[in-house]
Amino acid sequence: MTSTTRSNAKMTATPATRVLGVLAIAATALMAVLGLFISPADVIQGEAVRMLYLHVPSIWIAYGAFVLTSVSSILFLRARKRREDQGRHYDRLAGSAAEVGVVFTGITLITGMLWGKVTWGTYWQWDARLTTTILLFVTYLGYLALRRLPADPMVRSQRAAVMALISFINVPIVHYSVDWWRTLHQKASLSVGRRPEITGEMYWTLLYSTLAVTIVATWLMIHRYRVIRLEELRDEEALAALISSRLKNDDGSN
Amino acid sequence: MSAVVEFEKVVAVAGSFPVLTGLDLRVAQGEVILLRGENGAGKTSFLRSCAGLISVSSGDAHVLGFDMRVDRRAPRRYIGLLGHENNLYRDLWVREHVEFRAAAVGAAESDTDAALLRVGVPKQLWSVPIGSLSAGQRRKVAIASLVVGRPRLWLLDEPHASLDSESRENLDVILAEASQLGATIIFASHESPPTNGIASRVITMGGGRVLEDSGAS
Amino acid sequence: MSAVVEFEKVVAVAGSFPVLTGLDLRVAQGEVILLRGENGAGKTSFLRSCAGLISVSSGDAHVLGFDMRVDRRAPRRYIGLLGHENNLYRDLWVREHVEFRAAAVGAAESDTDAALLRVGVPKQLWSVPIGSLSAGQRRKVAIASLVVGRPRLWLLDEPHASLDSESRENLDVILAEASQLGATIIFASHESPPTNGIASRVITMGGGRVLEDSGAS
Amino acid sequence: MLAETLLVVRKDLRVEWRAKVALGQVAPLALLILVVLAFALDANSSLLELGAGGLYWVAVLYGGTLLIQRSFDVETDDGNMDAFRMSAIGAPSLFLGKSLALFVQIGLLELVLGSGIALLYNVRVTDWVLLFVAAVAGTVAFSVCGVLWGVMSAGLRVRATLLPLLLVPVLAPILLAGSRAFETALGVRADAGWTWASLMFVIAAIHTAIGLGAFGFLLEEG
Amino acid sequence: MLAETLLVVRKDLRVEWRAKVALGQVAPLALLILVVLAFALDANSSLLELGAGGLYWVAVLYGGTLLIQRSFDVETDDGNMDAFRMSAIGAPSLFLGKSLALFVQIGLLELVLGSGIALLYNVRVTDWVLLFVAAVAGTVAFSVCGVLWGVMSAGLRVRATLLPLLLVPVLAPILLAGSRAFETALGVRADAGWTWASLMFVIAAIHTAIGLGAFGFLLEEG
Ligand code: HEM
Ligand SMILES: Nc1ncnc2c1ncn2[C@@H]1O[C@H](COP(=O)(O)OP(=O)(O)OP(=O)(O)O)[C@@H](O)[C@H]1O
Ligand SMILES: Nc1ncnc2c1ncn2[C@@H]1O[C@H](COP(=O)(O)OP(=O)(O)OP(=O)(O)O)[C@@H](O)[C@H]1O
Ligand SMILES: [Mg+2]
Ligand SMILES: [Mg+2]
Repeated sequence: MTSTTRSNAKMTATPATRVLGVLAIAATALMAVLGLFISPADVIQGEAVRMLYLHVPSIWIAYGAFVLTSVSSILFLRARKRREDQGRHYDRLAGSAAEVGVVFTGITLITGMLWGKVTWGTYWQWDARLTTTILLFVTYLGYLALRRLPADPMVRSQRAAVMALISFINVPIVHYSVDWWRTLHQKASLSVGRRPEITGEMYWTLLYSTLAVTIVATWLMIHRYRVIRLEELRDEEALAALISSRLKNDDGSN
Repeated sequence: MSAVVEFEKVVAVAGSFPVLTGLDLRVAQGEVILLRGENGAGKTSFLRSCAGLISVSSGDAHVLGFDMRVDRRAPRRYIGLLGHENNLYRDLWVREHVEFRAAAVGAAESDTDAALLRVGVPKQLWSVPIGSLSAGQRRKVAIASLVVGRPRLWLLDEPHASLDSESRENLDVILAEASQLGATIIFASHESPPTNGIASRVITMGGGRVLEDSGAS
Repeated sequence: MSAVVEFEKVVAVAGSFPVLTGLDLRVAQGEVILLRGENGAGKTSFLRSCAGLISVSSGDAHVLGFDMRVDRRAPRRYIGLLGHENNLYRDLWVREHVEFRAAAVGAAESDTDAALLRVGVPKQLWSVPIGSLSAGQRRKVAIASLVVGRPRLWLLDEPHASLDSESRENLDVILAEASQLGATIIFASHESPPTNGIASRVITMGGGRVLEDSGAS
Repeated sequence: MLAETLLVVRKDLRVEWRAKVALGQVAPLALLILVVLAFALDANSSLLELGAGGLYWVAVLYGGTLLIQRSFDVETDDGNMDAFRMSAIGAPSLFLGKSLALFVQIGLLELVLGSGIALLYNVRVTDWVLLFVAAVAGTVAFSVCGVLWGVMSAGLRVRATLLPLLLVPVLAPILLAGSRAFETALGVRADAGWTWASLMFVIAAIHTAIGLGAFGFLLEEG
Repeated sequence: MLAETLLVVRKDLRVEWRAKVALGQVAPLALLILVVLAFALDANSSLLELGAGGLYWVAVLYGGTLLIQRSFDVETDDGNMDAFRMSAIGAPSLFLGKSLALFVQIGLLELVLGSGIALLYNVRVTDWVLLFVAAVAGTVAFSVCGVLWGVMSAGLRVRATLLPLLLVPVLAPILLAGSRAFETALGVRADAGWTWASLMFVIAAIHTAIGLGAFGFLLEEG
């Protein structure tokens, strides 16, 4: 760690991310206006359909975050193959992406439950998509728990990387669950090679919300990455202090 | 003589505690090194980091020519480690256990019997489950499992603990023979008075570093 | 002097193996006894049967005046046992552990600190989880847990194992003091050369019986 | 005796506090089991409502077994059973202390599980008093049985698998009674839930009596 | 590599043979679980017939978790994990060897369970081939996942409870797929059972690939 990055890293914000932050706030505001007022109510679902603009982009962002986690885990594993202490930044990236992914999966779950209360009359149904989503949520919670277990940092990162790869299996299962099982939940409305089932303002609002949520997620991720790096620096400094205190105790009994 | 263990300013961390705090040591092939030092001095930690079981967080560590920061699994096949615990499958019978350890390193079946006899495990114990052995008998089985592998580097953590006096002497002979055949031996011991016996060099550790080195070059 | 341990032709069986094969021994109050013998001689088994952890299958056994064939739980509150293992709760912190053992025998809280200091566990280890201690440090915590109980009969199985030389001497002092205050001590050890040190009598076991008794009356 | 009992309780809870097994690992696991069971039964939601009481107790059985296991893992690790046997604390206090500590832990587990079920299985409670009494009765019964069998298997090899094998048949009647009592409390069955709840108390009382009287012998190994 | 793998398999099965855990304890336990589930669901026999496939896999999940646990108890007891790490046997062989040994043990467990279900729940098989293929696929997937997670949690404290917590979410998809495939094979559902069976193979294949590649450094503790 060079001295310049060390001094930079003392803060989690840089001019660029401040701009990003402002952008995120603006985008969210616009999204609220679009979602709540401009876009029309659904023929069948009425006003409840507005939940869509948070529910769906959130899970897409979560998918994206989990993809990022997996990719950076692979990169981390490749880097550490060359030398054991390499690739730390990939590991941090994987961790922060997973955190963001879990948060947004949580948002999908919550909005889904609220939505369900309105349209199905209950918060929870034992539906394939709902169940697989909660499994996805729990699996990545487990991943985050593994990252927090006290262990050698390198070893912890390696294990976490492998767990990230395994956990990713759940993502396609969630996505395709509506096709594989008979479910109450909506079928995929936007899917590769299929014509979108919703149109017009709803379609554009959805796309725009996705963009807005992406900006928010990116901002979050960058900050989480920096916080993790700061934590690592703090640990390194604490360690250096401990070593020198052990060295001073020259009688050897720590 | 080539260096078997070459540690330079090695720092190693367990939990958040620095168990090695900048350890410098060079061990040449064929040396027999006695590690001494207070409880908590870092002897076990040093032995385990030589075996690659503790990762080196800063400094430079080479064991048997392998860079431990690149791949700490690489040198293991040439290393025999005896820790405070015996690492025995307690459900297996004595002979089965040593046989398994022998087969793992590709030793012949006859080596098993030879090793058991060499270490002094009497034949009537060979088909007793390890779980019902006495403390010293288990230790001997663990040593036999080590002997059978003919390691190039022996790392022994208080190998004499719970052995009776005859077996202690016997173990010293075994170690002396191994070193004559070119093996390098590092063992920790609290035996007092410091019977350097077979040791060609005594290293005193403290606070995760080397405090004294009888053979400092 | 009254007999603290009185074994007559004691036979004890573990699994289907006779670990004690007709052991005769009388230990008087205040004696400090060193048990010696080969691995598998039956030292551990003897100590455990004194503590009532192994049942006597024939012969006559009395410990601290209690007939072990009637109630082998009775004498335990007056006995401190240190086995090959340390019997520590590894999740607890050092001080919490000793505190618990102290409270169990009704000792005062201040005794805990006194015992820890007496045995030589440095203060900075008191709130470290036992699981992260070194082998010798754990042994010391186990000894402190024993000291705090002020037992009338101490049964120690290789108490010196994995202690550094300073702590060994310290332990010997502790034992000598305890015996001066009237406690009886029986400890097994393989230390060579046989530094009888504090022992007032040396008993050599073999094959589950007493082979030699330096203080045979 | 009370002081000794509390000493054991405090020690056990402190170990739990340091290691955070009950809350950190067993409770989430039990919740997961609920999810898995629901899905294994293919999300037939009317079935889930009917079966919620039973599934609750299945999850408690699973989580409880793990907690019992853990409670004796702590006592057998590092040859600790010797110290447990040698302890100056009287056997009845050891029994009561460990049971109480288990009661607290299983109780916490049940709180988590109960909230989980309420949320996931969409149940409606018609008789809160019965529900509460039945839960307490079942928890007491689980705890005392657990300690009794835990200590019996403590000296033996491969306890990890032996303990559940011994425990499950003993806990099964409690599970059965608990399920029926809960079904009444949840209004899906008109049966006499109170009879079932009292049955659990009887089971608990018998085991407590046995434990108080016989724990001393049960402690011995050989 | 084959020789090394077989060496590990032989050792694991020999330990099992000496201790008789899988057959002597886990299998009866899993049978008991079947009975308990039947209790909890109040022996509504039509429900049991419908749910037999799911309950079978729940029991396998439970018993399998215990076997996985045991397989790594053996490796961690007496500081054994050090020897496991130091072993001259290559990591892929260790992985394959332990997986194979687990496969055999879980397979035996399933034989016992299968007979038990057939007897207790009164099921009728309509597609034996699918049943067999699905069982094999599920067993492979369970074994390789188990070894992967077993070794990951091996260095950590309180494995007894941590391991199931990590395992269950990973095994849950296998359980789901197994249940659906069995339901098709038992003729209670027209769904594409073969798709489910192949899903299990895919999961098994992914885990095997990860295991072969990553077992070496998963072994490390720190
Ligand atoms: C807790 C309850 C719910 C959860 C966990 C949940 C989960 C999900 C997930 C994971 C997706 C993303 C699918 C994909 O593209 O891979 C999704 C999409 C969607 N959900 Fe939900 N959902 C829930 C409740 C609801 C409810 C009640 C409704 C409305 C009736 C609903 C409507 C939708 C719609 C319209 C989509 C977009 C489908 C698509 O374009 O793929 N969801 N939900
Ligand atoms: N996680 C941890 N937290 C705090 N301290 C730790 C941790 N792990 C190890 N230690 C400390 O690091 C030191 C490790 O010493 P090590 O086991 O190497 O000693 P040793 O020289 O082998 O001692 P012994 O002679 O007692 O075997 C001990 O002082 C121990 O208390
Ligand atoms: N179940 C059993 N089956 C067969 N032999 C057994 C069984 N249990 C104990 N033994 C044997 O009984 C003897 C018990 O010895 P014990 O542990 O008392 O020896 P010790 O004198 O303490 O030895 P050490 O110095 O090695 O600690 C050993 O030879 C052991 O092999
Ligand atoms: Mg040590
Ligand atoms: Mg002994």
